[in-house]
Amino acid sequence: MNRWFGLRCILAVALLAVMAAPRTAANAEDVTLTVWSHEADEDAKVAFRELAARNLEKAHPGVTVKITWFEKNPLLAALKTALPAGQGPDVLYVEPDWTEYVEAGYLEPLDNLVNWNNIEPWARQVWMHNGKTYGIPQEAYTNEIYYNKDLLKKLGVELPANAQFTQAQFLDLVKKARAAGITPIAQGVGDRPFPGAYIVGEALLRKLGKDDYRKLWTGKLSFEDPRVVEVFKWVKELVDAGAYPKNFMTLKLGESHYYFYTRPLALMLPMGSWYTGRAFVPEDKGGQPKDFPLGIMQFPAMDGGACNQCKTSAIGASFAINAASKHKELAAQFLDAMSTPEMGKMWIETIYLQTGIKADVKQFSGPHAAYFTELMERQKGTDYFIGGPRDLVQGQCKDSFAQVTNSAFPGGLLPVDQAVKMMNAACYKG
Amino acid sequence: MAVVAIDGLGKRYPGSSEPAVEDFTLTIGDGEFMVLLGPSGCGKSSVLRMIAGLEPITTGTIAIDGRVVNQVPAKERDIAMVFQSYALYPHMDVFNNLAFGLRRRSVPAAEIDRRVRQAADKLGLTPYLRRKPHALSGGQRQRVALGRAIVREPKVFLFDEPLSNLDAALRVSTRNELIRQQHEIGITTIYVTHDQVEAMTMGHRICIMDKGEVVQIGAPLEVYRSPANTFVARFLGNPPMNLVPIELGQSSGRLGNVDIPLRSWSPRALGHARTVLLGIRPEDLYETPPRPGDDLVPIAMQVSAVEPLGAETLLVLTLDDGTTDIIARVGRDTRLRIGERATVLLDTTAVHLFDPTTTRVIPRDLP
Amino acid sequence: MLQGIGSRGRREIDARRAAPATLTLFLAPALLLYAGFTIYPVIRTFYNSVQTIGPQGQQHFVGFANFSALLQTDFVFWKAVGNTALFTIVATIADVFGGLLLALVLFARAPLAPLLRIVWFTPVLMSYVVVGIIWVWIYDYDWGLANQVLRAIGLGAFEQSWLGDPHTALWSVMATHVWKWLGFNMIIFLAALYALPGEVLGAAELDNCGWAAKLVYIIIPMLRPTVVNLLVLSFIGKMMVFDLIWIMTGGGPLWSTETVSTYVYKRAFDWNTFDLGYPSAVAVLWFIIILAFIVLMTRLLRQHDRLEF
Amino acid sequence: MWRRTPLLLFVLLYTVVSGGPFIWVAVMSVRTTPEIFASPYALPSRFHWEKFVQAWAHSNYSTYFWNSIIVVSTAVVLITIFGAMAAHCLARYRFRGNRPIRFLILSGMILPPQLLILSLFQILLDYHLYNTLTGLILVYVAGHLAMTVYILEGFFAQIPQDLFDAARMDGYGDFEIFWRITLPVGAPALFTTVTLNFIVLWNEFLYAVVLLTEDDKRTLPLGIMHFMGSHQLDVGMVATGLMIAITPVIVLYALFSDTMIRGMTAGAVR
Repeated sequence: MNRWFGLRCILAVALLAVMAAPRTAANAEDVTLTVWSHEADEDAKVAFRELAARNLEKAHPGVTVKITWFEKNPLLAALKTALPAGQGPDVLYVEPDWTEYVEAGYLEPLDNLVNWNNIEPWARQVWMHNGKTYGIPQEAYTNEIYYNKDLLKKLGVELPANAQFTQAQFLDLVKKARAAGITPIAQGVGDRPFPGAYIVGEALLRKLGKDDYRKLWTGKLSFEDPRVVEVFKWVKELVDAGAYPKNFMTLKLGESHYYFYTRPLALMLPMGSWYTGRAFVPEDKGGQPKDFPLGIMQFPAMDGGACNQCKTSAIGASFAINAASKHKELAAQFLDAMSTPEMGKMWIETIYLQTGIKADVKQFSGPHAAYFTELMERQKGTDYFIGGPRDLVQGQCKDSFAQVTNSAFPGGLLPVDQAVKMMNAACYKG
Repeated sequence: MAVVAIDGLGKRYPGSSEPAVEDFTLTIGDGEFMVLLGPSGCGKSSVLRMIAGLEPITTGTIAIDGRVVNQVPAKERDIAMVFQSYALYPHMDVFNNLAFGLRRRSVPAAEIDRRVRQAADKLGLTPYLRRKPHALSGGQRQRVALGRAIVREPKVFLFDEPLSNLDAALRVSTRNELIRQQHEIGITTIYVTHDQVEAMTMGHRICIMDKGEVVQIGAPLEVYRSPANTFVARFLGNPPMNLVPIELGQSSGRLGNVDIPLRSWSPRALGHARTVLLGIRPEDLYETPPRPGDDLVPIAMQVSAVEPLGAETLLVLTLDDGTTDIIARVGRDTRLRIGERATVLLDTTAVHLFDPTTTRVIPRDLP
Repeated sequence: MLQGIGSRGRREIDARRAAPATLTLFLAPALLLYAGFTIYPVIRTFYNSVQTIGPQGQQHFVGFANFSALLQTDFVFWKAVGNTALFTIVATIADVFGGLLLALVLFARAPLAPLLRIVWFTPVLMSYVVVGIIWVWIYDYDWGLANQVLRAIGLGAFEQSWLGDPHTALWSVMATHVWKWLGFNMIIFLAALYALPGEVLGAAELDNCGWAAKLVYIIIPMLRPTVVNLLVLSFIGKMMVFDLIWIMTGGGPLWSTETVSTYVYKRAFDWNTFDLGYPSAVAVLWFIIILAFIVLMTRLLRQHDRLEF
Repeated sequence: MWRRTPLLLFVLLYTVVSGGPFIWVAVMSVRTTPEIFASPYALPSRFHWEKFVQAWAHSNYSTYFWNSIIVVSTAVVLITIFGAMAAHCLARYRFRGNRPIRFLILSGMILPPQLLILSLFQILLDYHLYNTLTGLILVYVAGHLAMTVYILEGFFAQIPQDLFDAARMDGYGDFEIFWRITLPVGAPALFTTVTLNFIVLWNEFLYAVVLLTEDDKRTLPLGIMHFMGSHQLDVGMVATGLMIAITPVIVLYALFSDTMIRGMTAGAVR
């Protein structure tokens, strides 16, 4: 030890003391309703739910609503450990593909607890299992292809009146874009198990129709069905034509947005209509540039498709009540507080996204009114398939969906026959 | 100041068939410097560790000042020990190394300071009191280890080969230092070593051990002069005593082609033995007669090596049978060369005889 | 369990023994915590592994069904075992000997060594989350540093989708893991090098021994205990590699970076199931494999090299 | 001098490789996300120091920081003391049960924590320690004891028995010997375990996320996750958060790396 040692120690202690500022003590409350919610990073959704919490507190003096914000993976880890032990929050964020929560009996049936008059019946349907409803839908979305109108014009291609290219036209478009040095589809699977499957999934839906499509993902239809193979072959052509960026495998969801609308720009971005959650934030937070020529097109029509007007519509963010909660009534009131028509309107106006809450959007206005109008335009005449593939697949099949359909196949790592074989091995039970 | 009485001490380690120490009996007088000497593995360190209280005793007793301490833990025996490795506390400076043992014994701080400084002064360690052991030379570390024992002012000092990690020159000076210190302080000391020079120069008495047993106890020169068996004979002295088998005749033995008169032994002492071992130390063979007299027997042998050591010269001589070597220590001005034939004079009064089977000495019984 | 041999008095006298009360006091805090927060959960895990745990904690004994499924049909598990083994062996060796190399460079009086000691250690201080994010960017095909450097020095032909290609993904993650931990091994080796007795190196100097010879014949043999123990520590660390892979590739593409740890986590938290039985079985089987491996290694080595930092 | 050129080149290269990413993060911490996306490797055009204020004030960072300090320092102190006690006992004394206990503790090193967490959670509930810093601390301590005992036991076994014998003869009992001999002489190994445990726990994430559910109890790694959303990766703020978390560690390391290495070597037993 030299003579500076003491000085160093003092410096070290001072550093820690300065950084560790005193923390505020929490005060005791009468009743605290605990809520665990995902989407900590989406300011608009945070504001939305916190507002509902404050509204409830105003209506019930002595009640405190405490929302803990998580990211998705941490939330899952916390829930999967807390619930089996009879713990966890009173109200929890859920998504419709989390069926295991229902099966395990961790969610309280909501049929007699909440006010269903404010909820769209089709959205409620998503959460119905054996005649009981387990979640209150909040966020709804449809799968769309977002595109850059200027770039499309630059390629000299006109969008058909119904906003839907044919299978061949779409392939041609991809080839043209690639030839012009433009990435056709900005998509990446670096941090999500589904974006790479948008094209193939929607194509399968249109080709097979709703019933066979459901059968495919629930193991009742073989992937070796000629229609399925045809779709895979077409997608393989897209992939070989360079539809996806070179860094497809590692590109993250947020980065793919940025890729699409800021740098280096891409022609298309297939995405759920929750696209807005990322794009409609200030530009300096990584949002879409102000004058970006955003357009929406339908997924391409398949040759001999059974249902080319079909489209995936799904429920995203939903909320449920923990079956072990001691404040179920209060929890239900919080769910209601999030689901009023006023809140529904606020959802659309601030988040620019569909919702399962009944809300009047006819007088809709705001900085992104044109966008929302176009989105509504694309819904006309649509036949919805409710729920995405990930809501339907289970276990090994879910893993293979993530690894093969979402990633390796569109990433160009697998030929058609191998991809089909791997999916069949994991999913087909017939 | 204490008398250490060891009676019938035995030690057997679990899992070992041979006892490490067997029937060890020894009394060390008050203020005596006792050396335990023996080759490595002879059990001398086990004895020391049993005295220290670091090893349990299998059989027998150890008593200090009449009190049996078999069941007394080390920390209550009031014994200080200097380890071969010194065992200095690497994280403490010299002062604290010296003071460590006193602190535990609730000696007042001022007294600790006084005793440590006094010891340091005596050992020439005063300039190094604030140094850590790793910054000291080997000799200085050794002195710290010694000082640590001294400041304790214990009843008994134990030394476990304390000089074996020092180089030759330092070993000699430290040895003298140790002798002086022990003489001044006069504390009962038990000193373990395998080095016969240390044993000879330091001990009031030497206790020679072999294979866990005491072989001989006595004052250094006494042991040197009259070894109890061939082991002691060869262990003490450098080069060691020559041992040559000889055929016994009538009151003489035949070494090569020379008769060695054995007048001091009666036929009864020699018994029925036909062959005995003749022991003669190298310094008892002469190139030129040291004195007049008829007790010097000339023997002619081949010189097979000459080792001049400066003060003296060692000759390796080979008997005419061609197999037996005898070492003689002669004057430094010898002119003998390898291959020459030399005649050396054997001092028959210095001859020892040993029984070849028991290895015990055959004592002289005639004047 | 803590019985010594012999009477109470004897124990106090033996330097290598202590009274049961003393032993208990020394071991109790660690053992109690360990029993409560490690052994007990482990036992629960072992118990879980022969169960299917259904809704609301109802458990069904399924015997070794989980294990036979694991052994017979679970190709992902075996792929994960293979990946983990490769990762563990290669990264451990690279980590330890790379760390030795760095320590030797600093020991050879590289300029600015005190500064470098800090700079080279910074990766150790960063959390996996951040290391993962940064390296995903570095490996990015388009604008990642790795490919940009390759292009800049005219090796554009070697550009890769480092994490996107099953052939390079595992190696790329491995490189990042090694990068993160090299500094730690370096510091330990550096301390061990400074602790080498100066005389030994000096003597080698006199013998006109070159640097390479000094390294091979003197330094490495003397650092043997450090090497062995860092190998063990590193081995255990790599064997459980999770965070970095989870962040960088999530086990993909095509399970090429799936390790046992990521697979266990996936089966426990990422599949649509609350069944803890199967993931417990995976963990138990893995534990048994590792234990067997370690016992085998100790049998083979049979030496008592212990830590000396 | 030319002989050293390859060495110097290597030093330069590795310095860039090892320090580069950190410098990159440091630079990004004062740039905004759009700036970073526009040009990832550019130097800051303007220093956005206000991002630090923003992270500190708006994102509850002071609380996270304080929690991290409490949890990590308590856990490291406990691990070190308990681990050293057990290691001392296993290395120093012969007793029946020594080997089984050693085996039991050391085999804990090879358990994947991803799995233990499930039963750990339930056990913490039983003990009423769920969602408390105490619970997290205990889990950290138990989880890192094995490795610590392993490192320390190996080192302690190398301390010559003579030192202990000497202390015993100097009149010290078992606990004083542990405190006055084993701990100071074992300082190099203790430095190692403290450093390792501190770094690992300071960045620990999995246990913290599952065992703590209140924002006021969260630790720093969870705070950084705050900026790594599912939709928005606010790179700039992630970098800022990282700098806040990492700076104290680096400063501590810079202040003490010297002492640390000297401690590791000076106390070494020869």
